[in-house]
Amino acid sequence: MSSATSIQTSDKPLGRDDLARLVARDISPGSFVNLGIGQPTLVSNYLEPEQNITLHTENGMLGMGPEATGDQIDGDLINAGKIPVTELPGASYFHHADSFAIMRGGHLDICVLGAFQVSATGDLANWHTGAPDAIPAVGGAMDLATGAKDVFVMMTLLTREGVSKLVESCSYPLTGIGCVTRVYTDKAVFLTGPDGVQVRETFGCSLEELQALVPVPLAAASA
Amino acid sequence: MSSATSIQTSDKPLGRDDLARLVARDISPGSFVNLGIGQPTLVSNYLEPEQNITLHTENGMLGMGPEATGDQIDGDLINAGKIPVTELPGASYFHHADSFAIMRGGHLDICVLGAFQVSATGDLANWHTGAPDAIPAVGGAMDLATGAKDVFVMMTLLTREGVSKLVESCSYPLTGIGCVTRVYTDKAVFLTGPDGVQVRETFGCSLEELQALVPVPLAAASA
Amino acid sequence: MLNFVDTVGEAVAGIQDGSTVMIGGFGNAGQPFELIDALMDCGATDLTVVNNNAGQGDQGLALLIKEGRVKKMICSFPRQSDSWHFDAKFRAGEIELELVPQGNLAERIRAAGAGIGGFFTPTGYGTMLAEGKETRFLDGKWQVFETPIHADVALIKALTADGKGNLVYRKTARNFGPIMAAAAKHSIVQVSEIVPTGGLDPEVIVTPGIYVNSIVKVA
Amino acid sequence: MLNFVDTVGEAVAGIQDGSTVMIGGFGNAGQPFELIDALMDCGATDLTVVNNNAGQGDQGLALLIKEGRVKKMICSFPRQSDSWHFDAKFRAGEIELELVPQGNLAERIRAAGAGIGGFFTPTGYGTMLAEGKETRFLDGKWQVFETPIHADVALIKALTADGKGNLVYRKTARNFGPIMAAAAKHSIVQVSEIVPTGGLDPEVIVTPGIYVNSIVKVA
Repeated sequence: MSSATSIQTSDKPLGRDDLARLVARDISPGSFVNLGIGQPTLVSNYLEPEQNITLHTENGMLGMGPEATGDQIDGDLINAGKIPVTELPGASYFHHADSFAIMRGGHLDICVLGAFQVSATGDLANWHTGAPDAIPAVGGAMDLATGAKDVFVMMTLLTREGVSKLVESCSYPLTGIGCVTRVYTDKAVFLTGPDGVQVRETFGCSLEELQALVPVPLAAASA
Repeated sequence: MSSATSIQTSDKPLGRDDLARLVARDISPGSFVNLGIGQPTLVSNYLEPEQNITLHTENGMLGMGPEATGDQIDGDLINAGKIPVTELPGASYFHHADSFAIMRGGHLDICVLGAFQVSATGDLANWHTGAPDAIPAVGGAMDLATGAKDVFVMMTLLTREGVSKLVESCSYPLTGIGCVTRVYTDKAVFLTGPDGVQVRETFGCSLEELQALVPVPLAAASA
Repeated sequence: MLNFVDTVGEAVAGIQDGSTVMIGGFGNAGQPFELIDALMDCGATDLTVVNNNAGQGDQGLALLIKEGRVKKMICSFPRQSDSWHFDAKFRAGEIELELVPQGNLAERIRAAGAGIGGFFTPTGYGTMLAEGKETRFLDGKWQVFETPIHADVALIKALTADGKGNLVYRKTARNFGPIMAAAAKHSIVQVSEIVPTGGLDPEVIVTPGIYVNSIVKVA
Repeated sequence: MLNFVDTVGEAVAGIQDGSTVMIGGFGNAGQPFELIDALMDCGATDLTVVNNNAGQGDQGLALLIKEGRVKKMICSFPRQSDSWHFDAKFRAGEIELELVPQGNLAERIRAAGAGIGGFFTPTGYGTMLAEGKETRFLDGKWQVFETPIHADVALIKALTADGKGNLVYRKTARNFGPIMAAAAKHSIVQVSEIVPTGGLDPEVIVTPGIYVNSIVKVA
């Protein structure tokens, strides 16, 4: 059994929901987790109650529940994306400095973020395209990237133009250095770190086919 | 009318209670105040309800009431001197970092402290005699000295040996530099600051008699 | 000194031209809309505004910006789908922007209230938001030196105040209120309800009255 | 990971020789007496202890010190009328003392929990407690550089825990508990009562369960 075949776990690329389901399954029971705006938010749909995951939202809450609907909507209860959410039993509220102390003090087990680019050594670029006319906005991205014990990225592997977002070195302005530990994409799950990139599994392609798309050396992760 | 006679406001030195009454009267209505351990605690006996003074205790409370007696005694409700106290309506509790943020952030209007020595420019020495075998203990003294908007000292002017505690320069280890604004003693009230010492009033002595006791140049305060 | 005032106009009357004004809220939660409208009406200009965002839609802070009353924004997330007034002023070079990671914004505001002269944080190290800042290797990480953000005035929304000015908030509307109240020289708070002194449990007070200067009840 | 354990002995069983142990409490208020007794019984030695004081009378921390289990105290107020065990060890040169102004103690503990690598404070400037420390002129004042105090373990007393490990405290017994829970790698909490998840109002929780590892109910 070659490593190329043994790590392909799906015969086609994963859709956003399948990828969210995979991330959700990879989160250890009892973890405290922050899900970034956008694609990472989908992960909450696939967390099982028996995992006992506590969701943090940086605008001042632990124990965030699903998106609010109908009569549940309360303008004073929103997530970091400013979307009305609900409160689970055992929730708590705190002010912004206390909320970011949770992130910055290294207390979150995992944050899941979107990205423009991730480098082979885990540098993250997800807040600024660097375009000269762009109005920058950073929010809590740098605090999450630097503070969480593990930073998972969810993104498509390729841009619309077919260029790999997993790169040797980020060309976009950085969010954090060496912070990303895993990259979940439609085509593969990558483990990043100081020793380079390992591929945990591929979806709809072999390791060799994946390597053809990505400009950094890939190795199959040791199981 | 000479300044020497005009500033003598009592024909004898003030006792501890009279001095505490005077300090209490000098606290502006609505002030937030921290009273140090020992003699300063007496001030609380003379605060009038219409002054609307809020007392802070550094172990985590605003709105501290009088010492607890009888059934009021509750081991979870003590002051910085570890004496059981009571809670007034409108009190609040907070943790130690939040409590010291109140002090260190400059939010207390006045703290009243005891002292071993005060210098002409308002340096304070009140935590350590400097004796070689002394076991030092500082508590919140340095935070109060540095943080409160006004630092009042209450002390006897002379040591038991008859030496002035108001000095040109402190010989004991310092608590804070240039922090004391007023010194209430049994013989006089002094205003200290970068421009030297002014005497607001004397008790049982003239300004000239006071000057004979104190090794720093004194001037009558302009009314 | 604590004052209860009858109108938001009285509450903001003392705000001077050139002031630094902190405004609470994250999104609409905790935004003191009525106080912002009163600030608009009172005419104060040349303001530095500290807020998480830089105004949304055609109301509140966005209007202040549109009318040219804000010379500088200190915020973490100015660009939003409906931040068109800020966007226009920024592109025209008519407003200054200090962009701050949200945790640094919160911690710098907290530092101002707590009497901290500056602190080192790993957040932002190696990024363009730390360019030119002092760095130091501490606790096994490169960290960036950040300084407190002080303000003349804070505009805050809370749920309930008691007669001593103690405040409680509601859910995620708490956000920046407590730290801004401590960081500003003068805190102005709009509340939904005022209860007599003793009407709030001392264990649950979030902002002690020592941080509050003016309170106005809004309908 | 949160665990509810049945005895204080189980709660402290993992504490290693050489650990830094934070112990909550100010005077008797908030002192986790039962956990300290269990620490005594478990035999861990060569400890660095962080507490406001250095033991009182012949119980708790004072006994740990008497038995030679504490190599270093980090505290603000060791000398008390009944601190005879500490006094004796200190005079004999058998215990190290890091004396810290109480506000620096609190802020340094808070910094550890909040991921701050160090900060400048005016407290202590020009005094012997700042000797040898870096100083800097900031915000119009000379300030001293102080570093975080991290710990392996915190022993804390709270009033009530829920099933998620959220805590509330009682009156001035709150003191160091919340900041020590955040600063230590492993927080062990003794409570008077455990209520089901949902039994504490989310608005009044002081220590969120994320900071809590072991909970034991004591009678």
